Amino acid sequence: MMKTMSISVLGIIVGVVLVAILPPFLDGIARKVKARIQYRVGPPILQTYYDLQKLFGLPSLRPTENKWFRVAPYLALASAFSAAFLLPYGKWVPVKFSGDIVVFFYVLAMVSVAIIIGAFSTQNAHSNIGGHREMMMVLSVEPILGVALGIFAFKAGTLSLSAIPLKVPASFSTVLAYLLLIYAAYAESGFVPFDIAEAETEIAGGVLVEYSGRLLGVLEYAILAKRLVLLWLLSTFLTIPILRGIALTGVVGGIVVLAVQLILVLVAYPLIAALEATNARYRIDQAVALNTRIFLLSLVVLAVAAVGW
Amino acid sequence: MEDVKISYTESLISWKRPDLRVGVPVTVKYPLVPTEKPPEYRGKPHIDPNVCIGCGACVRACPADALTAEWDLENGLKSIVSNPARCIRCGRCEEACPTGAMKLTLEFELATPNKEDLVEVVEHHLTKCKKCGDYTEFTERQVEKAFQILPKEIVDANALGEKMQLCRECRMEESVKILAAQGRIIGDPLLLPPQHAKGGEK
Amino acid sequence: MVTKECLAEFEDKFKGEIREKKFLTPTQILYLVDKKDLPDMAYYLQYHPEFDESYYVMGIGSDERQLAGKFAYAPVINMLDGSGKRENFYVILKARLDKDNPEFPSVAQKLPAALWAEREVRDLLGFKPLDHPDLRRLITPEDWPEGVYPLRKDHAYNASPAGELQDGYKKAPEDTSTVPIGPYHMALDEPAHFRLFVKGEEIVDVDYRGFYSHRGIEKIGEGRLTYNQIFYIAERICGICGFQHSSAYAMAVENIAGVEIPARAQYIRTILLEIERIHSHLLWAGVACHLVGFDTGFMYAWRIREEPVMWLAERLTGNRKTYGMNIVGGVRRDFLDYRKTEILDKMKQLKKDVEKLYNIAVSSDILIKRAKDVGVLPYKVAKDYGVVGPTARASGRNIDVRRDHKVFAYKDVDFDVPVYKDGDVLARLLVRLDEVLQSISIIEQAVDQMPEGDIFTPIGKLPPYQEALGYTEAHRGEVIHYVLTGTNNKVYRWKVRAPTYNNLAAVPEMLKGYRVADAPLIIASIDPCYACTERVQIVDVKTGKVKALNEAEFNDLSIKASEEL
Amino acid sequence: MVIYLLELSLSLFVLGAISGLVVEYKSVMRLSSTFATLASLALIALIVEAYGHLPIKGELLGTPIMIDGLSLVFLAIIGVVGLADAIYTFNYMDKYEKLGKAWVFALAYNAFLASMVLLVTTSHLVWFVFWWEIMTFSAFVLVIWEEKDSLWAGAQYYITMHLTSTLPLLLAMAIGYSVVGSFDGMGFADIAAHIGTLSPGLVKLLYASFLLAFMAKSGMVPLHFWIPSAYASAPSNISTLLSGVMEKMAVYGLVRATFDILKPTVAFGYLVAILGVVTLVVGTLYALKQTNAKRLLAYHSVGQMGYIWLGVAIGITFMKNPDPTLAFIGTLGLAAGLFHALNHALFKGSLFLSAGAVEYAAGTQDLNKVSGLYKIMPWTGVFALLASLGISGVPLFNGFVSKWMIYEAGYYSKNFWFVLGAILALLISAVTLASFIKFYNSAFGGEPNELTSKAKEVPGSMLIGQGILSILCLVIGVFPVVALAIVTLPVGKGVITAGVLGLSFNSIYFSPVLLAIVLGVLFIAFLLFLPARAKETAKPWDCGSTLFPEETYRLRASDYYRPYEKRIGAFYAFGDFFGDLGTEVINRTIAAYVWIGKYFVRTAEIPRVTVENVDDLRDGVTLHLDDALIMPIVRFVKVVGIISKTAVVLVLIVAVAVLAALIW
Repeated sequence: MMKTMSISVLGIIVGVVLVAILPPFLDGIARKVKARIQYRVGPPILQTYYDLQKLFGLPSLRPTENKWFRVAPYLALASAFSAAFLLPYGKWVPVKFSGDIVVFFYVLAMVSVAIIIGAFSTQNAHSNIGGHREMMMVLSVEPILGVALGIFAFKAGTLSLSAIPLKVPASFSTVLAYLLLIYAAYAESGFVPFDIAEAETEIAGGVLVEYSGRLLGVLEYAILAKRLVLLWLLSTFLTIPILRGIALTGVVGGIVVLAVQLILVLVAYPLIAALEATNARYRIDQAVALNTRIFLLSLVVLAVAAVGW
Repeated sequence: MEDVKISYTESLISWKRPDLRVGVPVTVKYPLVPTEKPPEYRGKPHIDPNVCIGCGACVRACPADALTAEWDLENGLKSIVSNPARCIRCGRCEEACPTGAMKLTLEFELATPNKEDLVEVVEHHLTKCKKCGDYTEFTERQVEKAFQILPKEIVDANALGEKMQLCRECRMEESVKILAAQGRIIGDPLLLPPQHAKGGEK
Repeated sequence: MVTKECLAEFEDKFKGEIREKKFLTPTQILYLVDKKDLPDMAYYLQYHPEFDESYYVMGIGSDERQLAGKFAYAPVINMLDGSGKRENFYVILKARLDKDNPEFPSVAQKLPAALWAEREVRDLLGFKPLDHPDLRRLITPEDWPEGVYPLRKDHAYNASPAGELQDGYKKAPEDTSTVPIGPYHMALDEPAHFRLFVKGEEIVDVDYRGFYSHRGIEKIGEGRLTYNQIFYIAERICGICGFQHSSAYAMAVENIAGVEIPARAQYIRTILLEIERIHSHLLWAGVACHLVGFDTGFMYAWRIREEPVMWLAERLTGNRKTYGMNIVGGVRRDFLDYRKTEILDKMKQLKKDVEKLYNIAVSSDILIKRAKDVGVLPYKVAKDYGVVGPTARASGRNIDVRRDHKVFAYKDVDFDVPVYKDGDVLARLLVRLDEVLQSISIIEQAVDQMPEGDIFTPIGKLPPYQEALGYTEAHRGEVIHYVLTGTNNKVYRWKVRAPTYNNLAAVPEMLKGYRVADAPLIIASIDPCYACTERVQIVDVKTGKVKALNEAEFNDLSIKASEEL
Repeated sequence: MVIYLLELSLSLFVLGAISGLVVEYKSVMRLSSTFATLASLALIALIVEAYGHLPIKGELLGTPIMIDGLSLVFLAIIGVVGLADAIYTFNYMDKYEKLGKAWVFALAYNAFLASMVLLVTTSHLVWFVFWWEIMTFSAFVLVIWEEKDSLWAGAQYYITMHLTSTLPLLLAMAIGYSVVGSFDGMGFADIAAHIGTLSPGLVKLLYASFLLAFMAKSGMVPLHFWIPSAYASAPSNISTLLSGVMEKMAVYGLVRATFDILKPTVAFGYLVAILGVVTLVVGTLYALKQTNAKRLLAYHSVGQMGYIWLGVAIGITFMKNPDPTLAFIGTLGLAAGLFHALNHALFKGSLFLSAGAVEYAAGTQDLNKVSGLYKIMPWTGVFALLASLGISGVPLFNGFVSKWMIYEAGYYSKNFWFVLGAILALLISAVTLASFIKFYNSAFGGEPNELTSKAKEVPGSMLIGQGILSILCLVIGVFPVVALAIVTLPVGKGVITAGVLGLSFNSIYFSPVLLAIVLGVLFIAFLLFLPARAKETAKPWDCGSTLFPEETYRLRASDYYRPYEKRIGAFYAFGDFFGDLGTEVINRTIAAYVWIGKYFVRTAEIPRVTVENVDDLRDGVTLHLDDALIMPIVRFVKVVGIISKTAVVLVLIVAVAVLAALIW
């Protein structure tokens, strides 16, 4: 019987380093790209680090005595990091279970759950509206993810995060499943036009409105880390099927794969930024309607996969 | 430094704004890169102390009370005080100034830790009354300017040369005397109430 | 003429109440009437079958006790014939109110457009509108004492008494939560407070409280400035439509003095007014984009607003915003010839840029989705509330003061007035974008046709106790100034009605039934200018309940805060 | 030894039941709940004792007893939930002191628990039906406890049960009798042995009658309409038992009947699966809309039963499949279903107890009216949150593990319909989360309002009751092996551990422990590394407005997720139609019952009393002191009268049906 659970120390180190360092940098790139699209010079690439450094240095104001308000940002951050540990870095996977893609999405959803609980602990309608919008986004994105997983289960015959990219065959429905996954990841990351839960100009920051100082910094970091984790998942799913041959061949192969993953993330982020810059924000009912429509379409894709294409 | 004099109108026509849209980003590192203003720009007002005669026309024109006149009749001083912090850059003072001393500059960066730094004060000596020795309400330069611009006939006809050297009271007395001599006022001129004993208008 | 016939009918109908009739200018008619039938008269005029676009413009309250021993309340109706066949005119219905008991039958019970005006005269002058449906405090702050009326002549312009804090807000309807927007909110550029009563995200009812930025401008204008100095404060009523205000004021005074300003001056005013309109509409388009999270549109709109438009204004007048160009009788500075080419160049450049903005804005699918069918203001409601400007034109109201009253040089140039029927935010967006292109064309025509000649007709002393209106079509709608001259070149009563004043009162109607997410966009869609609206009163924070820090204390605090870091 | 423990437990229940002889209300409640607690402890001891010696056969009071793996799972549910509930009841029932009639409660409460114990241990169909009826009836008595709205809800419940649960079971019994030919020989195994002799039509009828009976009891759509009102109007400790335990008896019955009496067939599996999926979707989506705490929980009971049925259905469909992979999937599904039954008992029990605590403290179940209870009742808040996260299926909580097993089984079945079921289950899991975000946050989030600021934390015994269940949610979530040891008994532990697909429970298919360690280490590391330097408390930011009504400055429970609900509005319209239809039918039936009942017993009245509150009822009728003592009994007798007459009708109907079946 094959061993299905493992812990890779190297994976943990690489994962921690990447998730700890990369998110603000990527955000810096995105800001720069957006600025260029908007005919501006934009802040320095490291600006997000400066921002976070400043936030970490500031005390936080407490709008409520409810402890969950203070605990939530840390829970969110820890969840984002935990999710990161389930992803492969090159050939190293920090923590591996065999049916873990469901776990991965659930752990990632815990970021949202923590944020929502924090947002609802305060007596503030702006923050509450943000919380319930975030929940509705989760509600409407989840079934799309579910269908994508269903297609993978059909096609790859596994739900292991690290095994799917190794086993997934190239077929019509898997391509569509990839598209669904990309869409779901994009929506779940809360990029424009899905930044509905924060919607600064509508509900003054929504879920973030009551947070300040270090707690805000932690929360922002959790959100950035979540984005990176989702992007890394996508990059893994794209990289490993292509580099299947060398992915498992020793250290060098692992490093090559890691490098390709990283490059893919670095390329994808500016693209996302461009997409963000050229879109307005959806209203929540529009976003829910869009997601529902895509879910219904995706059921057709599932049927296609079941037929065997 | 070479000081090439061109007329104001010429400068208006020849002035071209440095094109900021060469590179795509329009962001300018503003405080580090100075921004140029066109010659029309109405910036902070500045009083040329050499040309100002202290007449106070600008003070009367100023809708925002940025320009005030301060009187010190003890020491015979009249100051025109310009406080750009109150100024609304309407340019009325510039129009009202008879000598062109008041000019709006191109300067607009007025940030300062101390608002007092911005204040410009032009002090003028008041003329002394030839008769009683008190200070009159006219500055020396005002009188000088008046003689410059008034045609000689008018000065002579009204005996302004004499009158302008007197303070208001004495001038009044003189006038009363003349009028009395002409028989147009009946009674003792000295019983008339003194009009402006001391102090200027405020 | 037809106008005369219409008026004859009106005069006939209210024969018993009309005391006196006076033509202030050929198109401004003042009736001195009995207060008893004021509501009926206003109603008759606003819903006149032939002048179908007529609307209630404003209600002037004034303390004329020194003049006539009485207060006066004067609704103004803009008589507009939508078909354009008849000459349009303004009617002022002036009613004198008793000195000791200034009550009058409320016009607002029939015309919602008068709601605010009558709350205002109640707050500022202590009038008593009888049967007014909603007599809550509008202008004076919550801690202003009862019985102190700042616009009465016996109230010093700098007096600011303190009173008890009192709650004048609407009660939240059953089963709703309350969401505040403002005074400090990302979506508002100036302080205003909208209290949204929501079920979920759906807005059930709205309460509005504003007038946080009163500066007592009218009172200052009446108290201590001469008529020539008022320009500069009129220009500062608003940071955006300043020149509109100063032109409208100038027009009022010129009407009183009975002078026609030189044609060249009229053209110069027209060009500047249009530049101001372009700049305002671009600014608005940017803000609207920003509110729906479309920052690229925001940046683009503001960039072209900065480079050709504001830049042009700076070259033409010496300043980006407060032009300082007007004077009674004309303008202060001439356009030199070189500027002609400059303007045309810039307009060409602008046209290209604006078309690109059009493409960016309209091609953003989500932006359109967000704006479509949101904040609908039907034609009827728009008319009832006397809504003006693009807000009205987006609701199908074919009104534009420039065209209807032949202001300045507009009578000599060709332009279209865009009108849309939908009444939603998208229609307001399209009206504004269309108007930008119209403005460019107006400027080009005006530059071409500009005659030579003087720019200024001197005016001597103003005749005392004469009154007149002045008006322009600002970017947000009709700006209207009423001036009653006093002695010594001063103004006895100066009343300003900014367009937002009429439009804002209709905003709660637009918000109901939409979502919290739409609220900022709907509020912004009328291009609200709180500073314009809130010019009247005087608030001295230091005497209020809130303790204002003095400068030294503030500095100390700042230093302490930075040390903590 | 095991039988001895069973006897001990039952005699403790009997003691509890007769403790009503003590007159004073509070003492009765204390005594009876103490005995129930001890009895539950004895049950737990029984489980420990019986584990490893299965199956155990014996006899109790002349009835055949058999305890096998399946019984043990449900005994565990009864034991644990019964224990927590009995402890909770110790103080909780003080709330109803005004109502008096403590002896009725003691009797019904203990009888209810005892009947369920006997239900899962008997191996005889007749006794099964007998205990089933005792359970149904005692539950009815408990549901109508408050006598206000609950009378109607109770009648609805009881008559629905008669028509759709008792009747089919009697029918099944009759068919069994027709096979075996004697009442004594109607053990499950005997019937199973003779089933081959039945005509196919009667086998189908047997399937149908069992299915209908268990559907009605577990509230499967479209027979779920009685659940919300019954659960909401019963006292919370009773709702806990109804939802946490009684519903599970239907699952027990389904599994027992399908595997031990009948044969699991694919078609039947599909039918159960469809019912399960429809129920989980309908129940949970309706739960999303609710703003009454207990109605919300009741609808979730419906939804979660759907999960359980889906799991069981996968078992029924695939377990006998010749393909070893699919057979394993079937085993996994059945284990998941049973596991979810246990988990549901834990978290839903805890949630009903929390809802009861909220009602106890704030006096209302309306989530729109309560606010900020976390500040006042922190312990209840923490327990409610743990249970909420459990039911929402957040990792590290028990609900996640069992739901995740259901997803895996569904996905790996590679059968379009089951994959679709798993997808819907995944979606509904998010809906559940959304719903509990609302439940938890509208009650415990924000600041206390006028109503809740007067509330106090509930007494310790109630907290212990909630705590036991909530902490078990977390414990099982992190160490699922503990519970899996029990729930895999019926399917054979070895089958799963030697699973195909390289999956197993022991070598950690998914390791919550590992995840817990990772998450915990990270969490603590962040907390230590970046401690929140909290400054003084400030008012929530209200845009700087003056005189702002802070109390309305939050979303109310009815405000949540409106856009989403609007989007699926068509679904609700559809569901409402069927819900109304079911309710209408049952109301008509009740009216018919009453009409017939009147004919038989002229003195009886319909228990639908149109009075505003209990006091009205009392004041109207009670004129003398002795009346006050007697009235509860009179009313009780009246109720019994109605039931007895319904029983007469029922027997008539059954007789006709049996006759028909025999002739056919």
